[in-house]
Amino acid sequence: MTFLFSAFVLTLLVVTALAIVRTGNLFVAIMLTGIFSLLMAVIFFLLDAPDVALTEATIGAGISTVLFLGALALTGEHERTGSTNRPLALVVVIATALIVIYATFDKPRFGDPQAPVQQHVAPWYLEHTPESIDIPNSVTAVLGSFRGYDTLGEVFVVFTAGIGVLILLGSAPAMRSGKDRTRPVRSSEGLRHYLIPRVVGRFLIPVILLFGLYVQFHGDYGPGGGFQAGALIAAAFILYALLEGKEQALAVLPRQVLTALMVGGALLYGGVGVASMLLGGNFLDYSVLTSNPITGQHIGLLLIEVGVGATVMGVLLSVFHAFAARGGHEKC
Amino acid sequence: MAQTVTESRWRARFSQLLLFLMLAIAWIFWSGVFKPIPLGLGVFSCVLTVYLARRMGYFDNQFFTLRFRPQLIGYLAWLTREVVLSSLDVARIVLDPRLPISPRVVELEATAQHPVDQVILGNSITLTPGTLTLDVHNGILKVHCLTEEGAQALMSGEMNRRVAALRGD
Amino acid sequence: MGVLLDAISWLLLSLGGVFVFIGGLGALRMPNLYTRMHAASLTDTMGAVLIIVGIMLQAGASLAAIKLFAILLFLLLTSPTASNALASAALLAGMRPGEARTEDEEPGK
Amino acid sequence: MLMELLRLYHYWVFAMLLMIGFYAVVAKPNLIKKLIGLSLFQAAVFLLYITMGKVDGGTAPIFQPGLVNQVFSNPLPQVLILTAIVVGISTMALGLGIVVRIKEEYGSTEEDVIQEINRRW
Repeated sequence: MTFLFSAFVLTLLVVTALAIVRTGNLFVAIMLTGIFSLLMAVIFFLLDAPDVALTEATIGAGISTVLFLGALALTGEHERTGSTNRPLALVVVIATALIVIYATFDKPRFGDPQAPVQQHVAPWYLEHTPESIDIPNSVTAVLGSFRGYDTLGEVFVVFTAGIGVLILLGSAPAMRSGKDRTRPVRSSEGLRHYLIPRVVGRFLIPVILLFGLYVQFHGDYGPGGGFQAGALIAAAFILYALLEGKEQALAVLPRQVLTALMVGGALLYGGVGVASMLLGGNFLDYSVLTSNPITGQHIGLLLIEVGVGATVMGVLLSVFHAFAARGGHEKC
Repeated sequence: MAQTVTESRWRARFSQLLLFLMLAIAWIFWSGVFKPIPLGLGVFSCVLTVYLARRMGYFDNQFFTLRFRPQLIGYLAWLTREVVLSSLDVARIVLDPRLPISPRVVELEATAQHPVDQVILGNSITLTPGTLTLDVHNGILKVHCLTEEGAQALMSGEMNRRVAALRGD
Repeated sequence: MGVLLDAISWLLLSLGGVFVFIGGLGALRMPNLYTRMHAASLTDTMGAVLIIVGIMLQAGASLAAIKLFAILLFLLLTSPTASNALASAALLAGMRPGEARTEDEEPGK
Repeated sequence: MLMELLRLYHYWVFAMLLMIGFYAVVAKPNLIKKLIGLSLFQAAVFLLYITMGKVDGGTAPIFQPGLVNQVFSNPLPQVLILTAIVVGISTMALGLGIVVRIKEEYGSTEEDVIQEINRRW
């Protein structure tokens, strides 16, 4: 039964992807990518990956749609029709697809417990999570502790990408800067005219914030953790910015605070590693943080998850504000 | 003058406490883990959320406050009945091979003055299948109705009256 | 008792499924965006409520049931808001309710 | 036999999504469309990893109190993809930033127009 359902959703996924590529209107394409991400999240959930599903739903359907729309407001909605050397591309694409499909016949059976992927390190992780870390969610255990180096690297990639966007878009566009400063704050900023989204959004924002913090601090027990929480909290602030205007949002969390979150999160993660080295263990070996190794692991995981959450939230919000600050006055 | 200032400040304090309690209850139901560290983090999260809400200006004016009123339960029961009836109605229209629709837009003036009540009215109209709120502005609701009868039922103003009665101070 | 609860729960789930199906059918049959949204609201309200209440009966008295109830409240609050936002956006984009057909709709279908 | 073929459906969808995304990258001249295609390509890879981690009769790799001898799906691909999604959106934001700057300098986001301007200079 589940299999039929996944086959249905997978087919929808392919149809949506085709529609995304075919449409000439970029706005439509971006809306369809939101649907695509939601379908993808459903598939991930069916494949026993609730952590990944949560991430895909918040990032793919929420934040990435907003970022793409922010960029679209600066570049224009319509794609020019007619594409270059289409027949050649089609031939290459279809040939490659056939080769990849041919290759899948040699893959291990779907769901085979004896497949090589399941034999390597995964059983070791599952076996050692209860005894050496003692938290229910082994995804968080692998993410934060067994493969802490990896995650540190990813956090720094996110951080670097954030810095890159700020450098690219941070400086005001050359000729417009003078005009900008004198521009009065328009009363139509945000969605002031629309009563229903505004009132309901206002009611929901504290709930979303609390839910983000809940996801942040319950990564040990269920699906969740810093990556998802950072995106959720950023989504709450983006909602506030859309409803009340970006100046209001910047008054609540100024740019300096966002930069501090970005830097502070990455530093906190690295700092925990250095602290464990100073206490006589290996880099990012949390067992030495307290006298009891398991409590040490818990505290280490909590701290690095906070670091991850702060960096992700800081980067996503900084990027959003960088796009919004460049557009805004050209819209409407 | 000084009297009113302190009074409004106390009212803001009270709303903050209320928000904190609501969030704390939500946290306990979501979490279900009663160890000291998660509970401590829960208190921290609720305080942080209230602080951020204060920075967002939630307690500066009473414009958007939601207050629980006992009349709400009676209203919800009435709304449920209304939703079920009109759902069956719309389902009948969809399944009818002739598709007997006569869409039209009507304007309705909300009797309720408070913006939150107007939002409740607008959302109740949308929630009922067959009627769809297009826009709410300055107390005038633009409503798209699927059938002529639906429009007449709406204009007879029963829902409008019931929502206005919610704020029976 | 358990059997009775199970039967009620399955009845609610199937009824919800029927409403979702009718909503989808209506969205295909209706002539333009606004009337389609009327049909789709069947899915939003009756469909969602019946299905979630059915699952709540399956979950029994547990934290999961409370979480499902929270999801139900959230849906009842957000889905009319989303419908309203979509309708205002369509109005803002200049789509006249009642007369015009959507672009992708061939007349006389 | 049919069931065995159906079991490969996840992989076939992976192949199709991969190639749909790739087609958008090579054949569409619009830079934003290229980025959307790239994100489809990325999503296809995510799907492949998560599919490979699935174990028959398994559940999400979260230990439930009181249940023993459960079969869990592989947590490792999930960890890799979970971080990859967030890294993906950050790099996508960087790409969008570059597209916005290109638009400001060249006045267009179409690849051939930009190449034409470059050739003239």
